[in-house]
Amino acid sequence: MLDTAKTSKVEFDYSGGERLTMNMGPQHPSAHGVFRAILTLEGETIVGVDAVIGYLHRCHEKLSETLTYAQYPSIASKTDYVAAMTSELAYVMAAEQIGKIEVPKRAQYLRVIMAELQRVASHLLWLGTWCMDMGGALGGGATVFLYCIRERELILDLFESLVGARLLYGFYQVGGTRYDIPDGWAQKCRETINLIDARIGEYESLLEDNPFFLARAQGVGVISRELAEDVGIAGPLLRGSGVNFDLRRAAPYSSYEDFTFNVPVETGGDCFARYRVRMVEFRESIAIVRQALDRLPDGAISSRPGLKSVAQIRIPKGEAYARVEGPRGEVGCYLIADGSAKPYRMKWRGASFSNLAVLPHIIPGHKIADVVAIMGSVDPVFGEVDR
Amino acid sequence: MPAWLSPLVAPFIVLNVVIGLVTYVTLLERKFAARMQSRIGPYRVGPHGLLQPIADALKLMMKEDIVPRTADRRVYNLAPIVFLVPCMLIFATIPFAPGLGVADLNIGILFFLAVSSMEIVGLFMAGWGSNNKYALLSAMRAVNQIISYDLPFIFAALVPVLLAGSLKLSEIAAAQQGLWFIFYPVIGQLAFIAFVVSTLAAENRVPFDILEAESELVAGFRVEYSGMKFALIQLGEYAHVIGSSFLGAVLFLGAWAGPGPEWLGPLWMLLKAMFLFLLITWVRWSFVRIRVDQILTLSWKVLLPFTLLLLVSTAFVVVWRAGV
Amino acid sequence: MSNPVLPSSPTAKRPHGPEGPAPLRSSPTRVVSPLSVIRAVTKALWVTFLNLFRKPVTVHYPDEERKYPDRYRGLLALVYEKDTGEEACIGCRLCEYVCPPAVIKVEMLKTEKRNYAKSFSLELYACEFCELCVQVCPTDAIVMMKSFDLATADRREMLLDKDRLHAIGLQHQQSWATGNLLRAMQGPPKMARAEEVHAKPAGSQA
Amino acid sequence: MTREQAKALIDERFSSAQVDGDAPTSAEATASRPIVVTLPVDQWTAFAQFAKTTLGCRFFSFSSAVDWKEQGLEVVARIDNLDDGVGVMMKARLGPGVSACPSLVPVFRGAEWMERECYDMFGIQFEGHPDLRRMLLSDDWQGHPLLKSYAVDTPHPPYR
Repeated sequence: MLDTAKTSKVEFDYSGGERLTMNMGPQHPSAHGVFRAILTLEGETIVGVDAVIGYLHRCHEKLSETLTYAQYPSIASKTDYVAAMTSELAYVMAAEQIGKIEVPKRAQYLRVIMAELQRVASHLLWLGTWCMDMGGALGGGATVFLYCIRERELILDLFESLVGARLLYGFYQVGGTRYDIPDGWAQKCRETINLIDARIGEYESLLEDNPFFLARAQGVGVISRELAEDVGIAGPLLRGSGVNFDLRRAAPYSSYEDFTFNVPVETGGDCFARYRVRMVEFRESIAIVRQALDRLPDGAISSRPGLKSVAQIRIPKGEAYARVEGPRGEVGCYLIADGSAKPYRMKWRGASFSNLAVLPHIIPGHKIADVVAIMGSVDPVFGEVDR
Repeated sequence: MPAWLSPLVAPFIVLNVVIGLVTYVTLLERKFAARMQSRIGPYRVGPHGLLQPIADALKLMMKEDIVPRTADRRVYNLAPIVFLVPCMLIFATIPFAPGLGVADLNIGILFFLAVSSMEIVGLFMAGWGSNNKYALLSAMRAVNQIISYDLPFIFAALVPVLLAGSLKLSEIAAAQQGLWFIFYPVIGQLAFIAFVVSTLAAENRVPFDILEAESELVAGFRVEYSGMKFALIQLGEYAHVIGSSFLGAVLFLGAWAGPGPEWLGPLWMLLKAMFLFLLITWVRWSFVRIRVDQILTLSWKVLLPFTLLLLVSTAFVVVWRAGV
Repeated sequence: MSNPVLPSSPTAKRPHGPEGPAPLRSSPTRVVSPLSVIRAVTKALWVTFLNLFRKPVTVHYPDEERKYPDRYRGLLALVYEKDTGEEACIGCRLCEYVCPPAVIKVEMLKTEKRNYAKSFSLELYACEFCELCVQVCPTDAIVMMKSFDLATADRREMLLDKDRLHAIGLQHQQSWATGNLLRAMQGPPKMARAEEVHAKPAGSQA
Repeated sequence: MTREQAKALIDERFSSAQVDGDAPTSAEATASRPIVVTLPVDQWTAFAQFAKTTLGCRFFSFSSAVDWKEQGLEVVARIDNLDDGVGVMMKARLGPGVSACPSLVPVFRGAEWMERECYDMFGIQFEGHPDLRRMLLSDDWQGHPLLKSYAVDTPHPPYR
């Protein structure tokens, strides 16, 4: 294995039949954040990968030991900043599981609506950046990227009118949610998701059986079912490799059992299978949001009084592992509480950390252009990888 | 006008017209692409961004010209010029109007094709000279791609030559008065598609632009260039694209034929070339780039046999038409 | 097989994981026949062509201002009380304790009638706009404005002191959220269970 | 393979393991709650192998550690049987002052990065790990941040 110290000074040696060590990242345009892959090349084919991460490490786990249960939810969204709504949910549910705090029905429905809207927004960003990586910033990829961003802005407008912020919300609170939907929001939300439903049809006709796209996506970056489970990848990657597992169906939380939706599974395991899984997930999430909006019950949005001071929420001694089905897979929060206002230990299971761990196993044998396509289809978010 | 001056006047005028055209074509492309992506494109510099190309040119001229310490100095400095000269030479034989043109050689199209494949030398010099891994990889890719696409480009360009029966571009244009070669029953359309596809590949436009594939090789062979050298390479690339679209206009769209009085010829010629250019831009902003090995397989296994077959069949058709 | 297996022959076989061929696919592989190529290419081109006639979505920022929703979390500011016109802040330091990045620093000034804030500093460059300070403020002193443009060339200008905060308060339009409204929206559970539907938004705060 | 069968198998095969210390809460919660197994350290890899083969827990969710100050470090790992929805939370106390633990990499390849992060944050030496170096922090970093002894950045006057 190449140890990082030695590879810092990297030169050519033209002794024929030699291997070129090339550095992809950390400022590489298609690195999806700050990630450095040291590729060993033979011509165009890659024979070895050493991934260097940790550029965005803020030690969320130490931070959570210094912040109270009231403060940390708005910081939890900084782990997976592309899907802030789902990452906060894991922390809040873990605390509620330990403290056995009951969440009112309306708050559960609000959480489902926001999580599914966030999944659509996050998948839109995935599709845009993936096509941009494969198509080039001055080419067809940028067209799909701008379409996706145009639609994602509509969802961010919804979140902005609900919470006031566009990316990191702090919408959750132990015991329920901090905000209720303003009047007229539900109607605007229905219009937005109808528009997005139509626009997704447009993207599919732009990409679906487009020979150039198929040539880049089919048969590239195949993850076998056994490797998928062994490394612990989750979400669309797992379902793309043939494992029928979705937390919303296997261990329903926050009243997901009230909604009917089907879980897409592809057995291909390659980039195209993951693409197909996510495109179906777009429509499933929109269906869930419609059902949740139609059956949104009235009542309180939090089972605890409004937050008045920093140490107001105290959780009794205990531990719990809460899991949420984020857009990138299982986001888990393993929380140990010692009865005070601050948790004793919090382990954050980021979905992208395990998803990224599969790269060194599947990249060898591909070309450089494939690395970009595989990275895009794995869709890592480096806030969640480096925590 | 003194005798020694007259041969210089026409090339001087054409050169300046081309440079002016190239700068404003970049603006046209950016505006057109922006509208396709539901945004606006350059808007701030001048009314509706009309002065943007001039601003870009001035900016590039003022930019500091950095030469990497480990670069192979002579090759690095010579590369942009060697790349630019062929791209400008291709305008020599293009007839803009019946009499208007720098040099109407009787081997017009042969000259065009020969010169346009010279640019690969400048490109590889740029890739090699800048002593940068990304540049070297992209230069190697460039050599593969352009060489493998020159042949289909030549065969597709030869189909109108067969139909018109002469290499002289003005005669080809004259032969199309009645019927533009693109409307020639079957052969015209197929040859036009082959021509467009191989033009896309010869100038590394998307979906074949693996040369400066930003997501993998950052900026390809131009990565170490800055300032005026970068502008020269950019100028050369766009000049090549416009040259090919002019050639396409002459070969397939009946150069200056068009309704209206005679003197409107050059305008029609310009409009047709711009239509072809927008077609290339339209394709550029709708497709994803494909991998190196797929490009090469497409060229050798699909495009080359197809254009060869097309050429032979046109020959038969011409002989059969002449015979009957 | 911990680190990646380096394929023996340089010309690596068809690129799929070192685990051997992938299982069969459920969605049929899209075979690329000439006809499907033409159809797909025209369909893709049609989409971009269609978009040529849609209105661009760009907002010309400095000239046109985007319409902000009324719960917008913008700049922080201190306000004066409606009736007496005094400063609303009583220096109780609740916001200082609740602020996750600890950017607020308050010192209390005790007087007999009521307390004031002697000094109030807020480091805007480290603030995360999470609105917890607005939520815990008992006297609705600190609120958020509907604007974000406080770009400065010098970081030290972002260290806002009390009168700068008051100035911002007068300059921009205040967004909807204040401490009492937020706490009322979250609704005390007892109230919700006693009555059946909506908790009264008025100051029913116990 | 329901939850009860798995618990029975564990009791019978690993007598020294303590299963499910805390009392079960509402029925619905137990269904998705994992089986918590506290093991002695030397059976760590053996139990993982047993869980993967007989219990069918092939999905490796995560592995981490907890610093209990004087009682020493504790290693935690979570593996799941996706088809039957059974989750197993493995725990092992390393004892005060001990910071060595057998590695799970021979059983689960996903453990490679997780254990490198554990070493980076807690300083636990995993025997049998192919390439144990720091995962998130730079190679020349001193100390292991997540230990309780590692000083936290105490609240401070506006230093910026």
